[in-house]
Amino acid sequence: MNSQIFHPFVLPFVLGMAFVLTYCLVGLVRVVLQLPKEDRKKFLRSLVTPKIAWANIRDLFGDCLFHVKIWKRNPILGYMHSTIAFGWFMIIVIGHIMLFTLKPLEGVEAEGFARTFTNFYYPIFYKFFATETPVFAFLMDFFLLVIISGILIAVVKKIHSRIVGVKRVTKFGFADNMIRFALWTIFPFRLIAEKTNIMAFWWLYSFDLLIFMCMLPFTRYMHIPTEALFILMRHAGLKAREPRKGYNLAQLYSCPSCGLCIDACPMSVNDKNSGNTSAYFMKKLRNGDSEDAKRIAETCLMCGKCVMICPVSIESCDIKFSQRAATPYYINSDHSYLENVESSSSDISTVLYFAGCMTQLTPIIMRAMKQIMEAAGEEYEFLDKDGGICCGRPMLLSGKVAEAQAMIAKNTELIKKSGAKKLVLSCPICYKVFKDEYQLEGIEIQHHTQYINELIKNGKLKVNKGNVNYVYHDPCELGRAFGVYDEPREVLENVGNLRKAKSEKELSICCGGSLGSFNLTQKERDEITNNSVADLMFNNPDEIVTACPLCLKTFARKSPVAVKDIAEVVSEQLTS
Amino acid sequence: MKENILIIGGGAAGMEAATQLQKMGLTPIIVEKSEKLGGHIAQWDRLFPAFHPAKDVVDQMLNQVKDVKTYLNTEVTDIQKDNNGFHALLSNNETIDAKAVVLATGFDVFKAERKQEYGYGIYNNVMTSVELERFFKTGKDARINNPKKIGFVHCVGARDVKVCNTYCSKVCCTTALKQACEIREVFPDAEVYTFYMDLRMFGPGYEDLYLKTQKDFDVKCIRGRVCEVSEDMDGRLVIKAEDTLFGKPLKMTLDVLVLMCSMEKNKSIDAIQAKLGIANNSDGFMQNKDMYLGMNGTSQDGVFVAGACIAPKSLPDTIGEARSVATQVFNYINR
Amino acid sequence: MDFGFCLSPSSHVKMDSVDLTTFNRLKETNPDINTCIACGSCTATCTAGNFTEMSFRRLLLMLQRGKEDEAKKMIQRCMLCGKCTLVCPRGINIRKILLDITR
Amino acid sequence: MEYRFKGHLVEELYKDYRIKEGMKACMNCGVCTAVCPAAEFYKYNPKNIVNIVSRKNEQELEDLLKSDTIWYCGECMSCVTRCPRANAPGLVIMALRKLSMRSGLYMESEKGRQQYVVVKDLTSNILNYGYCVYPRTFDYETHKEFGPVGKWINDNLDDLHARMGSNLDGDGPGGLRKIPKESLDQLKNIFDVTGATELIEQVLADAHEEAVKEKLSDEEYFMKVYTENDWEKHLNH
Amino acid sequence: MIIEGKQKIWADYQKDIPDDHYFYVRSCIRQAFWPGSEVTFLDITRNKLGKDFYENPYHTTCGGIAYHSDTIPQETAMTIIARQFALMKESGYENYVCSCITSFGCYTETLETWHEYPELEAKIRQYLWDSCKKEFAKPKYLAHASDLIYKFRFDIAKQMKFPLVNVKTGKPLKVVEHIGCHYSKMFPSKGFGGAEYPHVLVGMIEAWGGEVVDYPERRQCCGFGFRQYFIQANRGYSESNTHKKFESMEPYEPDLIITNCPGCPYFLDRWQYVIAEQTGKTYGKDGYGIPALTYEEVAGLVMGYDPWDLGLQMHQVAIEPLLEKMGIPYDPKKKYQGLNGKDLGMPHCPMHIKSV
Repeated sequence: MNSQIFHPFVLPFVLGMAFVLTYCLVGLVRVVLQLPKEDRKKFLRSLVTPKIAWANIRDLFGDCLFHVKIWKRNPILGYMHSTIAFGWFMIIVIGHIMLFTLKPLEGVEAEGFARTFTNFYYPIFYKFFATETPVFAFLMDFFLLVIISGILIAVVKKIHSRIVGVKRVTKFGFADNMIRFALWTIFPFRLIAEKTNIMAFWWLYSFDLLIFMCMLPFTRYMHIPTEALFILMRHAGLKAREPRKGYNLAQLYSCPSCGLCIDACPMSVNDKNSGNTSAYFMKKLRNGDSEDAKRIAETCLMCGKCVMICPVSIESCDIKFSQRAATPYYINSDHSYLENVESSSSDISTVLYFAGCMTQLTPIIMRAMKQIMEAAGEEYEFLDKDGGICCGRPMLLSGKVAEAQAMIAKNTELIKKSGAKKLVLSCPICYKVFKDEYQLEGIEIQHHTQYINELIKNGKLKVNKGNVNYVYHDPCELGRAFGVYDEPREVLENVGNLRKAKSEKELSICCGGSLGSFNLTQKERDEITNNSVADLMFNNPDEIVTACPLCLKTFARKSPVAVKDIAEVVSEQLTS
Repeated sequence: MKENILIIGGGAAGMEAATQLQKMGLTPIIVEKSEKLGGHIAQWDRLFPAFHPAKDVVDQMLNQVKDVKTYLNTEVTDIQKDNNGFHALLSNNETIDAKAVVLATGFDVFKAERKQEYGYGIYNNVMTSVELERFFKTGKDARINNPKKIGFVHCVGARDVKVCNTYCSKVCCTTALKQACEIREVFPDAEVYTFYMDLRMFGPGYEDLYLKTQKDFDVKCIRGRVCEVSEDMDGRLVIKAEDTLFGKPLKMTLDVLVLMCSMEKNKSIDAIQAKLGIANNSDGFMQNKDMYLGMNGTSQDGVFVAGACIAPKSLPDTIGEARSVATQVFNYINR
Repeated sequence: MDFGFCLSPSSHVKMDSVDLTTFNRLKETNPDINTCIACGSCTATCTAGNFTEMSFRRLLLMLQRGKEDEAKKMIQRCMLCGKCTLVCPRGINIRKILLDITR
Repeated sequence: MEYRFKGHLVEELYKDYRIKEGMKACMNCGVCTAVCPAAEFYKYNPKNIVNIVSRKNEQELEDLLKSDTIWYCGECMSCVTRCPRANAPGLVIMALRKLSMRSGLYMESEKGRQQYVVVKDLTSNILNYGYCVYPRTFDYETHKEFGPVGKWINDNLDDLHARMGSNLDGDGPGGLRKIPKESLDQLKNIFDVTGATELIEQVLADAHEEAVKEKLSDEEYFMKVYTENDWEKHLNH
Repeated sequence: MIIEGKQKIWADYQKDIPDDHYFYVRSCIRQAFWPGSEVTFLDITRNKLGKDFYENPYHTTCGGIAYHSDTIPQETAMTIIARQFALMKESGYENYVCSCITSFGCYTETLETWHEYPELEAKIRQYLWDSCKKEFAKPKYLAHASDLIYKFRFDIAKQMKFPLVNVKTGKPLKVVEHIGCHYSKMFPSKGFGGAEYPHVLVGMIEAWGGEVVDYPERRQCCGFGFRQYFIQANRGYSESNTHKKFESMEPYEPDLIITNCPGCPYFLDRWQYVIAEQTGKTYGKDGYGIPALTYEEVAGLVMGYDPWDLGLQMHQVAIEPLLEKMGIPYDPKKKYQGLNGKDLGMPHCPMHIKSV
């Protein structure tokens, strides 16, 4: 082999490596410094908390190297990602282990400082500089081939994504395409160089590494180093604050632009709107394109499906909230009139029902709830029979936290004053904010699906099992937000036959009516609704049942079959 | 069965009735007082709601009646009825014997000067919808001189006891919006306002026209009747109205004000109508038997009515009524 | 000299001098804004309107009649609950307009 | 609160000939408001008044009668010319004002309480002198807009009217002649017979009662009502 | 402006009234503020034109101002009017002319209401009998004094000495006409020219050589508003209305305003003074105001009456610039004199509007 400890072709790699390490170090310090003091403390403390540390290690391996989440969604993609990531990781690890077993070529063993320097690139180009032991050589070749097999899938995916089960892929610019090409070619060049020892390939291999590492900070591949940091921060329990700082910045750079969220997003039913999905949002915001990011943040339905599906577990909805909150808003809300709002409930009752704004528009739900509570012999009161105030969720969705707090405080006051033990909500929008934001110690908060299920289970409510075939739509803010999947289904099984939708539970498709979006036009919403209805109609149910007044109103516009609230369905099957 | 049917009026109703009667094997005779057939619609440029050229429709109608016996520049001066039918004396001293008479005498445009506070005929830049339509047709009107602000006033001579017309003239709302769009097409930089009390978009595609007027043509519709018009130093028009949706009085200066004049009954037929013993209804139009199955009949056996002589009416309604009158006449002749 | 009274300001909407900057800006991003037919559905359903004078159809008019300050004052009452958007027969994205006014 | 005609306001209002004459059916076209001088300078909209009256709602009518609103009209009758339904909002206002006074609800509003001033001034002029406006009771101090010339006129009233050919306080015909006692007596009889006296006495009594309540003399109360002006409240912004 | 359009309307709104033998009733406000006007009216009609205008000393106010200030019931006002009609009947007249526009409006309204509701007329008849033991007859013709000057405008023009022409430029004076609201706004057919383009004053201006100014707020009320003036707190309304009119007429630079209502010349005159004092603004040239005169004062001026006999010194706005324009000779010394040259002193000069 070659009798030297240095060759100029290592320089591109060394340069690239030095650059990327410096960049990452600076970036890390910056992100940590951007954290508010309390967050920083929390973060540092989490690193030494054993429980969190274990979770960190588990996820670092599971997510960063093995891509467990992608495996679950799509094994082919899982294979692709984990082969490249884990394979490469192994090559580096084994390379470094080999440093201790390598036999340097005769007479050219480096000493002292030179030794340290050579250690830097020896594992990368070891075949040029040293002879190896057969076991390691085999492992190195094996993982190299494993990587290349992953790359082959990537190439296929690029050429025709549907083969690997992906409908839409993220569209990239020149830089992203170039670094991807570099990534694809690194390993074949290395293989050829190692096997043939042709100088040109060593150079190509090294240059590819240079390109990859120099472009890495400016492309989506930055997610590789950032994700590790993000996992640590996430486990530390940090919260999204300013859109492009601290924890959010880590989230932004952790997004690999894999595009899984594009297919998941209900808006993608219209190709024009697939540009408004989270993948693009992250990209725009990462690149500092605030106008576009702002637009996307305000277009998003906030249904949470992208968050649920994200292999990196990025809380893109939270980042959108931060973006909304960061948008200047010149009006100082004046909700002083809230002082004079009175509750319509008079007596102390065990169950307090809060209809909320949307249910006021669907009085049929209120009537059904009344019938159900009467039939169950419950002692109940309506909090807002004559029109109450908003729960505050829409204000929060608009990023106006302080304004929302005014409403939350007023409702809290009214509820506490009522002396109720249980608060029942028929609107998941309300449910979400009551669960997340309200401080109602001692008062149980239930969505009416849970409440009705409980009434049936404990025998208070007697229902008939009819023979209507229902399909159940999971409202975003009930299902994905709180995992309330089983209660409504159990209820429906009690009153009729439950058929499956094409996409269920955490995969259910937003009805299109969500208050989360400001920008979507009626037409665009209708497209989403049509798509969602088609999904629900997959098994030809007789009726669509939902548990959200907004979903109810939205589906009713477009559905070929009757759309009902779960309370309405139950009230129809009460044993008289 | 070549019975004569006398049709008085050669506008849309008269022509369409004649066409249908001829196809039924009867002999319609049109007596038209003006020098050509076509009536008001022949003066029109485009039709609502889809801006269809009026000429298209009028030409088709004219073509259909080219073999119908027609008297132009002629009026019926006297009419008698006996057991053989009707005997009409024409202004050219000819006599026509007919088995039945169709009154298709249409409407007159409300004389805008009667609504004095709008200053038509006093302030230079106040014009009527008919004159604006003529501008669209000919491109000429001295009052329209690259205007920057144009206003339309609805219900001029309609829904107004002060001019003794309490009825709604039906077509003016749609016409106003049509013309508002058209004037924006001619003068894209102009601001166009309409002052309405109710926008009665009663027909197919009319509400779409309204939507288009608002959205595509950016015409500003203000709910409120214009109260008075005056002229300022520069000859521009100062108008006052209440923005009733806002609840405040409003004042603005316009370059041109277009008055959407209502339809009134064509009174030149009054003498003949009286001879036939047909009364007017409370709106001053001809009284038909009833509004439903007897809409073409009158109190006089053998005399039929169609079109805007009964009530203000759009062109499609008029054509429909003309066709229905033909059936009624046919049944009458074959009874 | 103090006469014990003085000239009153005119309440006329002076359409010749109304400043439409805000309205026109909104119109660019929300062309639907022109299509309001003042049916009052938004006002009738308004959660804040139950307690205050809040009325979106009126607010739109304020912007077109030179009462932008009043309009902005009225928006302060809004809870952004979105019922108005749901009931609008012209499909106007009212909540977005309300948010856009304030930006 | 207690007031006369409680529960019968609508009924009582519709007895007035001015309602019969001036209140047909409104179609909310707004021409009355557009031309109305009061709508320009006060928080006033004649169209809304006509609407309330046509709704015949007792509570709504009570609220109207005790508000400042009905007192803003200047009775120029410009609205009458224009109404396409031949309503006369100006006449409707007059009927409302009369009922507001007779019911006592006028005492609930600043502008309503002012009726004391006009009732006291104008009716005493009529009954004492036979004129609505009489120069000897037209005081410069309370009418500063009369101007320097007005002050000069008042200072030289007799000389000036003699110069102008008036017959000030004289017998027989002529300007500002003394109205014969016989005529004044007849005016008083007319007031008695037609209900004016009753109305006047009621207004004076209401005012006196209010003055006592506010611990003011009748004169002080008069000046308070005459000058009190919650200006901003009445403007139509 | 298309004058033919107006002429057509004027031709349509001509009312039929006789030109002689009238029962004349006075106006409260005019007697108090413009005494010269009624004197001049009677002098012109009786002495210059030889007509019969009878004044009964027993007639009183019609109560119109009190009625429109809502201080007396409608029945009271109608009974007072019925009493005046009874006096007319007793005096043997059947043509009734009043000097006041508010009166004219009340008389017209009363007659129209009686026509519509005969039971109300019967009730008033009873009231009049109960209170005064009188019976009335409705006048055959009802006129306003300005209707008669309008009717006599050409006769007056024949005796005209100083037409409404600027003697320096030879151009007609620009004259604003202001019609009392109650002249024809309630009953358009009762006024010469109707409600929108009344001819009653326009006819005079044209007959006497002036040029009529038609400005946007021509129809606007002067702002009297009855209770809106009589109560000090409300006067801002009144002033604001006049202010609006002046702002609208200002660009036309009118030389003169002519009115046919008792209150209007008072308000159009005195509010100019108040506006000037409060805002510093004057509407005439060189710090003067625009004179607002009654039609009799203008008729008197063109016929050559002495300005001080007409009572023009009782206006706050100085009349002298107008007299100069018309070339009317006047003796400034006599302006503030009483009978037989008695010195009555002089009003002091306001801050912002010239009074001499």
